[in-house]
Amino acid sequence: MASVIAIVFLITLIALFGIFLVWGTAKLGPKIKQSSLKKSSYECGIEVQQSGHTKVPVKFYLTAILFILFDIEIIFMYPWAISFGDAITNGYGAQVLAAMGVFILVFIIGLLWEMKSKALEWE
Amino acid sequence: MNDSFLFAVLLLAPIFGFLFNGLRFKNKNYKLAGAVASVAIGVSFICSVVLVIKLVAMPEASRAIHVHFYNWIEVAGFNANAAFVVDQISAIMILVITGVGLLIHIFSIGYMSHDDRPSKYFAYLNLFIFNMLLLVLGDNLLIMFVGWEGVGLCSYLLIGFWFTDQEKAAAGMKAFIVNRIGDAGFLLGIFFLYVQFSTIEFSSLNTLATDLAASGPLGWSHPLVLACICLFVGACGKSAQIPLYVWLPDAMAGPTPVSALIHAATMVTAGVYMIVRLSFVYMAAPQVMTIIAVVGGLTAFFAATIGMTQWDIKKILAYSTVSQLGYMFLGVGVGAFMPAMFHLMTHAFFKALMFLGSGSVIHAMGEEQDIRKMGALKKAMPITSATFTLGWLAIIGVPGFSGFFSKDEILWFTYASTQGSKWLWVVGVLGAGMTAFYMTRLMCLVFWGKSRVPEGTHPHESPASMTFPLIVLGVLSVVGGWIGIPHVISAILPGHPPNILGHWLEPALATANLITTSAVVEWSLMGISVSVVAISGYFAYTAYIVKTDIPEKCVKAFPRLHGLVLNKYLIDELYFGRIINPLIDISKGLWVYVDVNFVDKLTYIASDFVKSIGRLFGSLQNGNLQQYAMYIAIGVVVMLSFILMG
Amino acid sequence: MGSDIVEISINAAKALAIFLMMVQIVPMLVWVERRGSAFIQNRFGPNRIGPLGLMQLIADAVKFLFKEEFLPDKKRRLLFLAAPIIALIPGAVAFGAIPLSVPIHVEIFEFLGQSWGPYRFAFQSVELGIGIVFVLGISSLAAYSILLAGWSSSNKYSLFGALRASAQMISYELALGLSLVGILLIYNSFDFAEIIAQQQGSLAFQFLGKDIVWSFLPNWGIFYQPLGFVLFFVAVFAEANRLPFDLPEAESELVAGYHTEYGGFKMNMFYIGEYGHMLVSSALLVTFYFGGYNIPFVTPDQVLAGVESFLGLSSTGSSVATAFLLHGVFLVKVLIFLWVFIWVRWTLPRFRYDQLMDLGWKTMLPWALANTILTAIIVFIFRTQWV
Amino acid sequence: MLSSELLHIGLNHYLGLSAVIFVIGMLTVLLRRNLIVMLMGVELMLNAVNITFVAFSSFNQNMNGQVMVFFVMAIAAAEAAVGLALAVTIFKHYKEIDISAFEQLKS
Amino acid sequence: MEAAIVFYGLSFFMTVLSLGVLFNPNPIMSALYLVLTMIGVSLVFFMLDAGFLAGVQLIVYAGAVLVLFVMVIMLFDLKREVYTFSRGFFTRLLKVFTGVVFLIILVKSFFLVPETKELLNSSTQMTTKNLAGLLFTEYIFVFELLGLLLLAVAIGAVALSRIKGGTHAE
Repeated sequence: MASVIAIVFLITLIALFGIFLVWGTAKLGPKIKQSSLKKSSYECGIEVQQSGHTKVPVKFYLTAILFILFDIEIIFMYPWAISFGDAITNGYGAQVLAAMGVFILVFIIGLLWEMKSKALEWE
Repeated sequence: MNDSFLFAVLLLAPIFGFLFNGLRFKNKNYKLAGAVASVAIGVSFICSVVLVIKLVAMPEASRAIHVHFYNWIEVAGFNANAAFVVDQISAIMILVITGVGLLIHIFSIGYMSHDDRPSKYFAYLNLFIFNMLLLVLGDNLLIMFVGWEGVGLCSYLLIGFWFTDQEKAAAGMKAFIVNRIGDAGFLLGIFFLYVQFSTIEFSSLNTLATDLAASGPLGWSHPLVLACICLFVGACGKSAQIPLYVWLPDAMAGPTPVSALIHAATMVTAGVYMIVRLSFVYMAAPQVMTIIAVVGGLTAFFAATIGMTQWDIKKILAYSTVSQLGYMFLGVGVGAFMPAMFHLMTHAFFKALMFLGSGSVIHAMGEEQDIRKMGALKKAMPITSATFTLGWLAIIGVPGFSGFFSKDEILWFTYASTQGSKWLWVVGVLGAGMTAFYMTRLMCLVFWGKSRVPEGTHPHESPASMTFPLIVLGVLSVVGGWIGIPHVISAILPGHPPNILGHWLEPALATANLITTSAVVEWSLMGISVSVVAISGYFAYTAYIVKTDIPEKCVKAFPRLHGLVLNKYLIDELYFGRIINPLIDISKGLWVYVDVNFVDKLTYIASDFVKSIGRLFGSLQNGNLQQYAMYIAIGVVVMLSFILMG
Repeated sequence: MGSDIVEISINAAKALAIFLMMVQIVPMLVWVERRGSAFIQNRFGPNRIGPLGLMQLIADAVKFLFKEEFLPDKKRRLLFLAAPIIALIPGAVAFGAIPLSVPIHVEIFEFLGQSWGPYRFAFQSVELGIGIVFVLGISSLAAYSILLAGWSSSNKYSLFGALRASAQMISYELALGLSLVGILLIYNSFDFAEIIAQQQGSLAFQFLGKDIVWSFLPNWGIFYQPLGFVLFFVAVFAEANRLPFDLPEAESELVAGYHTEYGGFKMNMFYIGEYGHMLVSSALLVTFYFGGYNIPFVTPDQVLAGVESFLGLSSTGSSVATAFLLHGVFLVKVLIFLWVFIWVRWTLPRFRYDQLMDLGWKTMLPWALANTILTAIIVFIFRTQWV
Repeated sequence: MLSSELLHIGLNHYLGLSAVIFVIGMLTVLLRRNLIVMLMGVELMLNAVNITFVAFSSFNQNMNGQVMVFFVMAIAAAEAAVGLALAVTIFKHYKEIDISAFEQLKS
Repeated sequence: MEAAIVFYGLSFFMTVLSLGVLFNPNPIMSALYLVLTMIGVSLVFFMLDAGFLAGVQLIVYAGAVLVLFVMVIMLFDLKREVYTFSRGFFTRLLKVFTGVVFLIILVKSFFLVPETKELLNSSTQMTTKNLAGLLFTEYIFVFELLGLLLLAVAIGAVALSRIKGGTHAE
């Protein structure tokens, strides 16, 4: 319970600091006249061509999906890593290793497939 | 060869014939179909002969071959098993059936040569023989009933053979329905017997009946009496007696050999055979016997009167069959079981002969059946006319021929038996006279006299395959009588030929006790009947050959009576008017009010209800994802609330 | 935060101090970076204001405060302002979880007529049983600030920059996580303090039952996990978007990446976030692979004993002294790594984006997996009593 | 008057919290028209379930609850991944993400 | 005493945030509210002494899944929605009503739970090592299956992304 209070205290502290800074710059900075030019996005001075609906490459969301899946497989390894030492001392190190071997094998298959299928080929 | 093998072959040969022909209905090759059918019947004829020989070899007391194939129905006490028995009575019957059947099969090969469905015809014919054998050989009433129904079916199929013709199909229907009415009676009879004796085997029935009879007379409401009455109704249906005879004249619509086989030799005699089979049961119910005798006598007299006025050759023969059957029932009614069987056999021979003869005449005359367009066929068809004459002599009862011995025996028993009465004898004699009259009339108009054949047709003698059976039957109708010569005649004949048939049947049948009379009375009765026959024969001869105007004068003398008789006493119209039409009206009324309005409405209501529910639930599925989620949520909530509440 | 007022206040002060320390390090790093890059490029760097240009930092800070605001149109303003704040949070919170030194033990003492019980203050703002997982979790939140910055500045190029930066961060987070598995296999604990405790004295491990001691090497993580160290080192660079991997917001590429639209102090806040992330990474490197606040070959207890005998202070005083001494050691190690960060930035050229992603997915990840498998097998062989 | 029962945080408090979050998640799924927000609703419901699991496991000192949470997280992540992949394909086809767009599966 | 404050504060915040997820017309904002809720959930796990799970929650949900959500929302460039809630006032009412009844039922059912012991703070059994021990003894089969599941989802997701329209959404 103590750690929760500490975390919450820390986060609120940082958030307040951030808000203070942003508030500060807003207050201290010169009053701004919102003109259309200022509001437009900065394109190195070149005239802004708002090209309507931008063609957003789908590739990014695929990376995110693969990231989720492999991240979970990594997280499945954490408890194994932690308890591997104790497992060995208690004698069933071999079985645990074998089980984990199978899991890692599946992980490798996923990885190989993903590489071969050129899912993450960046143009 | 053991008995069961013989029986199996006897019964299954016709079945094989039926199957062989039955499976190739469309085949037009009548020679092959006819040959196969005849061979099948021939085989069963040989089997029956062998059986009879074995039977003869057996000691007199227990003359019966019993075969048990399997127990067919075994339900709580009631058991009917597929068992067959050949004893003295059924021996005669199977000989007649297969023998006459074989001859008729051979005859019909020639007769059906022009027909386009010969194999179908022969298939039905074989099936008929099989069913008739079942009826005759069955050792219990149920097997007999199966045969009884089968025979009815085959008669329907064969009568309505040319069903394309509306009228012939109607005749088939009529025969079948009337038979069904009779069969219903037969069935009730079986039930009553079962109620009384809780068994349906003939042997046990007869023994139980005799014990019952010994214990005194039975009242009208006694099951046995009721059984006899119902069985008699069945017999009337099948053997065309007074109330239920209407189908036989119309049954002439079928091919002539059919009429010969079914409506002369075999089927119609089934009723007589049944009563003879249950002779002891009937002896136990004398009052029923008198009813049978009276009905038999009336039918004989009544049918004979109609026979006199008919112009169609086959109709005349049909009515003569009805009257002859009437004689058999008269005989049975007075307790003359043996003479009835004897008359049955002889009748089978000469009536089959006459039918086949008329068949060949019609065949020759190009399907012409009206005797007014025939005449003087003696010269054109010598064999047919010769054999026909033999049959004529037999039927009118000329001494020496088979008809005389059997009919006379029946008349003697009618007079002499305690059951019989003088009046019945008188009716019998008059019947015999009228039979003589219309048969002679037939002979004069068809064979003798002037030829009234129209120019187009040239009668010619039928081929050998048709005349051969005629000859054989001719011989039989003559010889048939000699095996049952009454003792009074045999006494005066040289060598005293014994009454073979009498001895043969005596152990198996009950016999009426005759009042003792001297031989003189018997001779005088015989003399009276012969003289009546002679007079009416001569009268007919003169009316139709010598002075041909007599018939017109008679008709003018009694115009209304003649009209009435000509139209068969309007019996058919009576039946239609009183029974059939009202029945149709009632059913039509029921159909309109009950069925259409009530039952249909009900079904429509039910179907509309279901359709509306379907539509209601259909709207639930409108593709909206969230609605489905909502239904799930509601479901969960309801379920949980039940769990919590419950 | 403790039971009574003293403990709470000290803990709060401690948390504030550590946060300020992190915030102060950032301008100092900026100064070091500008001076260092100048030194590498054989030029002077800022030396006008104050000795060696130290005051330059304060000047920049004030300048940023007074800069004019450029804000996008109404509907995305909230997210636009939130992004820099979110950039701050991961770095600071993660740093709070890392133990900077040995916990301080204070005996009972009299103060204002009341005796205050023995205290134990952990030398970190948040003391957690599961250090590693928490730090990883918090650092994975950094991606949000980039995404929001890119999204809310309604500039097509900044959106692309944000997507690219977050994709890069994500893929290297995988390699980071996997390399950590090696550490866990060796030390079998999530808690930083335990890991550092196991790195005391000189290199010693059992092999087939015999204990081998290599006294010439300190008992640091790097010798157990050399490949793990390399992978971790590279992954951390990518996480912090530091140079070889800073393509998404590099000046020469897509304008200025996701923080093109930001001016003034908000831009600075992004830098604070970035440097904070760098600080956390180097702290992790030191904790896992270089023995944290341990002086090589010497265990903290020996240090405590030495200080007591040498300075003769009371027990609390000595534990405070040792804590700060070890903290100093820890800071030295961290500064070394910070210098390495800066040093690398001004030496290595930038990766092209597809090379960068391929490196992440096709080389780093497989190597990390290989490292895990290797460590697992070695640990299995070394630890089971085969005899 | 803060009754002691309210102050002392028991199991029911956590269950209450998870129930509230679950219902909010359910309502998001039921009410929101945007497919992605519906998926978020599902995530909310799953997290509520996780809270119950952990609450029961820590109050009954039994690790099974936590293992279950571990698996639920894995499956929830997999589900989200597939769900969003599908959402993208739907978006490509229908050009809009509102569920009223794809109601073809109707009787 | 402070546990109650923290718990009530946290649960209040979490309900407010999840309501934000529900009612905010702007999907990007509802996604961010969801991130904060996830952080709240991880804090609840901390309070329940499930430290490891809190960390994993942060990594998996806050760090990975919701990044995907935000990325997909950006991909579709979803602006503020004109119709946020489903059509039909009565159906909405029915849905809310079902939700409320469901809540009541849940709360009622909590009191059927037998009285539980005091929350022991970080007792010995509740460590991640025991979790791992349990994982490898009792749930080994599920463990392997999940590996396969993740593989399958990876292949599926890649296949889905390759469907018509190639890699770029118009």
